[in-house]
Formats: sequence, structure tokens, C-alpha cells
Amino acid sequence: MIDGAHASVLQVVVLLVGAPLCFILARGIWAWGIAALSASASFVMACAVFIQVATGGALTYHLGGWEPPWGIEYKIDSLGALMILLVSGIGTLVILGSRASVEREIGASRMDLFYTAFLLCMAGAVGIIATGDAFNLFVFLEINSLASYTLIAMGMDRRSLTSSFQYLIMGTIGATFIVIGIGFLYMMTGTLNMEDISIRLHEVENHRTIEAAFAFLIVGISLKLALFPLHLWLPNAYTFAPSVVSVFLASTATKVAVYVLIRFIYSVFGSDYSHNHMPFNTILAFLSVIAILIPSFSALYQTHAKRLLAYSSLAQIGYITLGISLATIPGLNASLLHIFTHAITKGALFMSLACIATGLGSCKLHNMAGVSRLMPWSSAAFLIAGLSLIGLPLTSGFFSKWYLLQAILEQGEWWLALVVVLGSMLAAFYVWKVVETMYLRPVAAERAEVREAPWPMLMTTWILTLLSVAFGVFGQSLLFPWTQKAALMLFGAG
Amino acid sequence: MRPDMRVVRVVARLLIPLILVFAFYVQFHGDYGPGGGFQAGVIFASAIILYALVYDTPTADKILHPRFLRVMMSLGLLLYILVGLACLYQGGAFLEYDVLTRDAVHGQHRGIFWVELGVGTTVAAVMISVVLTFFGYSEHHH
Amino acid sequence: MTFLGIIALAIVRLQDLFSVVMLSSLYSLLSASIFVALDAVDVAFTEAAVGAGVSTVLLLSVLSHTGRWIRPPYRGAWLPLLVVILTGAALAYGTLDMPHMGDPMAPAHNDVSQRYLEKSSQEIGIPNVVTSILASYRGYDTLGETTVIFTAAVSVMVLLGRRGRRRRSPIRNRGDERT
Amino acid sequence: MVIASDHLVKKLVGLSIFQTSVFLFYISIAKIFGGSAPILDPAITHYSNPLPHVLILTAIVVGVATTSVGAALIVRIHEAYGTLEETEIHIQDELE
Repeated sequence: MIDGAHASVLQVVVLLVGAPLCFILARGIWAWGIAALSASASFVMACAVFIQVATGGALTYHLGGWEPPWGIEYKIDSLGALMILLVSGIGTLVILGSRASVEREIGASRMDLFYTAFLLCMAGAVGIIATGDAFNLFVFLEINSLASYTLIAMGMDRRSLTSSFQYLIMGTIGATFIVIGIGFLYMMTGTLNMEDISIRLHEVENHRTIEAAFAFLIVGISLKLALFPLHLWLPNAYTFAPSVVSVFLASTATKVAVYVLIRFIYSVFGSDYSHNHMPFNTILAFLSVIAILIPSFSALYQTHAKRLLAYSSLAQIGYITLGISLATIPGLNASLLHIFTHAITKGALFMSLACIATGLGSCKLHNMAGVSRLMPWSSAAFLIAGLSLIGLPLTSGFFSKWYLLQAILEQGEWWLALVVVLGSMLAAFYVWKVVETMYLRPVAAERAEVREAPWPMLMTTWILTLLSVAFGVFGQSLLFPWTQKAALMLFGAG
Repeated sequence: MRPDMRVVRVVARLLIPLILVFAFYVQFHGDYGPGGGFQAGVIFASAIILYALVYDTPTADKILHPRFLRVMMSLGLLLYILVGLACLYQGGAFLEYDVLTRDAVHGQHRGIFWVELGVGTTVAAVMISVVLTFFGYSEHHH
Repeated sequence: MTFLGIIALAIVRLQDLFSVVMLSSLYSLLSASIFVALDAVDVAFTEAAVGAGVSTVLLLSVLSHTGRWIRPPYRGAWLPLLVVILTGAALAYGTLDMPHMGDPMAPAHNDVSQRYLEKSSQEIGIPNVVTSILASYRGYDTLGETTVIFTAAVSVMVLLGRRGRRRRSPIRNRGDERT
Repeated sequence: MVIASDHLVKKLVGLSIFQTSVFLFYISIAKIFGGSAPILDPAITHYSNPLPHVLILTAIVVGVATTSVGAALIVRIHEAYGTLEETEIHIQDELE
């Protein structure tokens, strides 16, 4: 075994070591220190893996030394490496910048518990992406989910408790559906390794059991993904979670779910089966269109900035699944691009709101009047990232939506293109609603004392904001070749 | 104390050591019969929970301090990971017990023993801690 | 199996939560006995200890805190019913075509499980194959499982731990009024 | 029942019953007629498939973890709202 390959498992293990250490050793700021250290270590490992995959192709690792399908295998291809880089990168940035916000919203005395849960959540997410084993995926999904419920329940408002419970019920139903799907697959193939399943599936492809497995898996993942109409848990969860938790969840949780969806559609069932055997494309396209339009309209009526962004997230999920439903390589490529650009943009937006919440103590729109004069840096970040969310030229939002439009027009589906344009216009309206409050309204007298957020928070906010712009300018040369390669590979053409 | 509690206490005092012995039997005999770290942990925890039910939660808390439980559950998890890392150190893959000793089968035995011990420790500490936290919580309010 | 169905139905109808919890515990015990009949002794052991034991104790302690009676339901439930029927239909659809239960030639019993049964005595050297798979072949899953349990403990501590509670004072707690 | 019931405790119990049923499904996959429990013994030649047993052991643990987190949430929700009926919780939220 090559030494560098160990990084693929170590990037999860360092997080799993960090969590219990945080739990027993650390108080207050030390907890933050341990968390920052192990998250950074994980990020470094992720970079090592990324470089290895970039130079040497997909990486496999046999846990316990047992070759698959007997043992569990880690399999990281170019898409997985990029996803892990995204998750561990954003996780590390959020931890680095989170201290002031956590102190204010959760309290120094509970920091150890908070960061323990945060590390576990991150470990779960990275584990889901890295694994090549269907059941191992379920186990790490549950680590990720349980930690997410915990983090959400730490919010200040009592509604964080009910949102967390709602998410727990929906999430567990979703996970149980996934287990049923995996059970059906196991019944027909006798193996749990994803690659092995996909090879053996060809022999039994026309069985109805496989169709049922497909249906259960898709519905289960869609619950996690918050795809319309299974989205009801998401707005509450994002709104009432502690601010920095919203940042991490909004930029990674649904993205990981999309990745799982892509993994099952393409790597397990194969593009041919998924797209041609069932009315899957039509249903997905239909749901995506609704997912883009209805939440975008709902976002217009929100009076809480975090809630507004949560509804916008639902719409973005719609764009991503719309690309998949096209069943073409450019469509999938556009979806992958949008996963990355949107993760970074939404991260920047939620992070700037976290800054504002640290200053103002709330993200209700009427409290945010004139905040640009009190917190100019945080507000400017929101403005710039907001432009990217709308999809204005030169931003990353434009970059990925442009490819999506191209892919749609290539298929001649002009009315889908219309939906994308309409969604962007609605985004312009709701972003404007927040920006107008921040920039053009007078400051309430009792808030004149509010100061700008501390620099570590601003640093995280601005790194994400600048990345969001940078991918608009350099995305063509930096991101596009990777996602193109991944899309080709998933369609089995590369 | 209600008079009927006395009988319960005497029976519990007899039962608890038996349950503990059984827990250790399940922990170290999992190779041959059904059972292993997880089941042993649950059985061990059930003895302590029985104790907490018959006596009271604060007394149980005093014997097994919440902080101690917290350390134990973390150590169990860390032990598991440490076995994995030891295999890495010996030149194998993560959790590849073969390399722990010169003889592969012996390495497997040793690896499984320590890993199961880690699982048992974590599960027992977690179960006790969770149940006692629930008991303790209600007592504060009623 | 019929018993399981009856219990599940009773749980849906009952308004006494104490009975609900007790019946669900019974459900676990019955499942455990079915597991024994299906040769899954380890699973039966665990299900009995966890489902009938730990879960029941936890739920009862929840009830001691929150009360045991609930109001009769007053809203129509046709949409959830539809969802349940759809799920059931999908399950039935999937099972129509599946290999017969107990058939040794079914694809699930192919070379993967054969190797566990045939080679584990040489490779690992312990008779309980379930333990060999659990701790070695799929040891990483078990590490994940230990982490899940650990996460649950962290979570309960966050929600009900002593230090956690004091911080919550901004929200008015009913319980706090009494203490 | 998980979705339909108005009461949070019933939802949680319903969820665990749903999960237990899935466990039964898995174990029934593993059964081989004429096989016996997968504990090796020179006298026995046919065993039931051990792999689903292992998976379900893991799933049971995940299930009890979920139940305990859900139960802790229920206690806190009851404390914060004074009720566990979903409709009443919604009404209280609307009033805020």
C-alpha cells in the first residue's frame, strides 16, 4: 500500500480523534483550539488526497486490509476528492472564524460540546463522500445526521428544538428508506460494495426488486436533500440553528446528499438504467421546476434574513437536480459546477449573517435596518455574495447558471430555460429586499453602539466571498476541467 | 423508604453482581458464543441502571461520576481508533490486525480483543450516562 | 408475525402512552424471538437488550416527565395514509419478484458470504462468524457505530446536561417556575 | 403513524417500530432453510448468512442512538412549550 493513500482514511480519523479529545480535555477556548487543529489537519489530508487523485487517478483504500467486497473500501475519484476538499475546507474556515459567534449564541461553558458535535458532523460528511461501501455510507450518514440534530438544537430560540425534532423524524425516515433500498440491492446481488453491486446488477437488471430499490433510495436521499415536496424540515432547521451551524449545513449538508444521489444514480445503477428505464427524468425535472419557483416566491415574503436564504437554498437544490434531470453530460457538469459555486456563495451569505447576528443579536429584517453603516464589512460581503446568488456576470453564480442554461438549450427545452431566468429574477428581488434594508434604511437609535464583528469572523466571511467571485472569473480554468472530467467519468464515457 | 422497597433492594443487591459477572462473560466470550462488546456494554449498564432505580440517581452519580463516564466513553472510542492507528504504524492498513503480531491469526485475535473492549467501554459508559441524565433531569423538576 | 401486526395497530389506536411504550417493548421482544427462529442469535440478544430494555427505560422516563395521556386525534389523516399505502405498495412490488425466503441459491448467499463462512476460521480463527465480520472484515463499520453511540451521548448531554440547562434561562421554562 | 400522529412520543415510537420491521426484513434475507446460527462447529455444514446479522447489529445501535436523542428533544420541547401535541406547538409558534 502506498503511504500517501493513508491520507484518505486519516482525513476522517483525525476528526474522530479530535471529537473525544475535545470532549474530555477541553474547556472554552481550548475546545476551539483542538477543533481548529484537527479540522485543519483533516483539510491538509484532503489536499494530499486531492493532489494524489489529480496526478495518479482515483484512489482506493482497503480498510482492515480486506479486499472488497469482503471488507470496506474507500474510493475517492476526482469528484469525491473535490467534494471532500470543499467540505473540509468550509468546515475548517467556519471553525476558525466561529469563536465569537459561538461564545455569544451558545456560551463559553458549552463550547466543548459544541465543537465535539461539530467535528463529528464533519467526520460524518467526509466519511459519506469517501466510502465505496453502501452500508458504511449509511453509518456515516447517521453520524452526520445525529450531530446535525444536536447542533441545530443548540440554537437560542425554543423553536430550534422543534425544528431539530422535525429534522430527526424526516431524516430517520429518509435513512430507513435508504437502508431498505440497500437491503433490496443486497438481496439481488449479495454484495455491499458499490462498484461490485453495479457490476452484478447487470445480470439481474430487469427485476422489479431493483426498481423498488431504486425508488426507495431516491426517495430516501431526496428527504435528506430537501427536494420539493420533501423539504419541509429545511427552512426551520436553517433559521433556528446557531448562526455558524447554518453556515456549515447550508453549504455542505444538502451538497453531500446530492453527491450521494449522483453516486447512486451513476456509479451504482449506471446512467443508462437511471435515465432510460423509468420516468425518472420527467419526474425529477417537474419537481425541480417546482422547487425553483415556489420557494423563490416564498423567499420574497420572509421577514427573517436566515429564513429567506433557506428558501433560496431550496431553489438552488432545484437548479442542481434540474441539471441532473437533463440526462446529458453538459447537464450533469452544470449541476456539479452549481454544487460548488452555490456551496461557497451560500456559505459566504450565511457567514455574513452570522457576523451581523453577532453584532445585532438577531437576523430579523426589521432589526437589520441601516446595518451597513454599523457593520460595513459584513454588509459588503453580503452584497457581493448576494450578486453571485442572483447570478450576475463575473460572479460564480453566473458561471454555473450559464452552463446550466447552455445545457438546457442544447436539449431544446426553452421553457426550462425560462424557469431558470425567472428564478434568477426572483432571486434579484429577494436579495434586493435584504440589501435595501441594510443599506438604505435609517439606523434605529438604540443600535448606534453596535460594532463590526471580530476579525476572525470577517476573515472567514471574506475568504468565502472572494472565492465566490474568484470562481466566477477563474472557474473556467480551475473548476471546469475537473467537473467535466467527473461528468464524463460518471456517464462512463471517460 | 417504602416497606416493599426493602425486598426489592435485597433482590437487587443479589442480582447486580451476577449481572456484572454475566457482562464480563459476554464481553470476553463473544468469540465463541453470541455476544461481544456492544451486548456486554448494555448488560453492564443495565446493572448500574438497576442500582439507580432501586437506590437513587444521586447515589449512582456519586459512584460513577458523570465526568468519569465522560472520560470512559471517550477512551473507549479512542482505544478503537488507537488499535487502527497501531496497525498503520506497523505498516498495515487502518484496522488491519494481521500486522499486530508476527502471526496473522494471533494479530486478529489481539486486534478483535482490544477493539471489542473499546466498544464495550464506550457503550457501557454511554448507556449509563444517557439513562442517568434522563433520570436526573426529571428529578430536578418534579 | 400476526401478533406484530396486532400490536402495531393497537399502538396507533391507543391514547395511553404508557401502554404504547409497553406494547412497543413487547413488539421488540417478539421480534427478538423471531430473530432466534431465523438463526440470528446475536441480533436477537441485542434487540432484546436494547429495544425491550434501554429504549423502554428511556421512553418511560420521558413519560414520567411529560405525562401519559394524550387527547384523541382530531385532524384527518388521509395524506399520511396515502403515503403509507404507497410505501407499502412499493415494498410489496419489490418483494413480488424476490428470491424465495430460505433458498440457499439466492444471490444474497453468493461468494461474499461463503468466504466469511469458509475462510474466517483460518483467517481470524474464532468460531462466531458474526463477531469476525463485525470486528474485523467490517471493523470500520463498527468504529462508525461506536461513534454514533458516542454522538448520541454528546447530544443528550447538550440537551439535558446540567451545564446545558442553566444557559437556557432566556427562554422561559415551565419547569423552572416550579423549582 | 409516524407522520400522522399529532403526538411527538407516538411519532418516535412509530419510528422505532418502522425500523424494527426493516430489521426483520434484513434477517429474513439471511435465512437459509436447514441452516443454523453462524457459529462455526465442525458438526454443522449449513449456516445462515451472517452478513445481514452484522448489518442489523449496527442498525440497532443507530436506532437506539436516534431514539435517545429524540427522547431528549421531547423532554426539552415539553419543558419549553408545556405540550407535546404538534398542533398546539404550531399555534404557540404562530403567536410569537
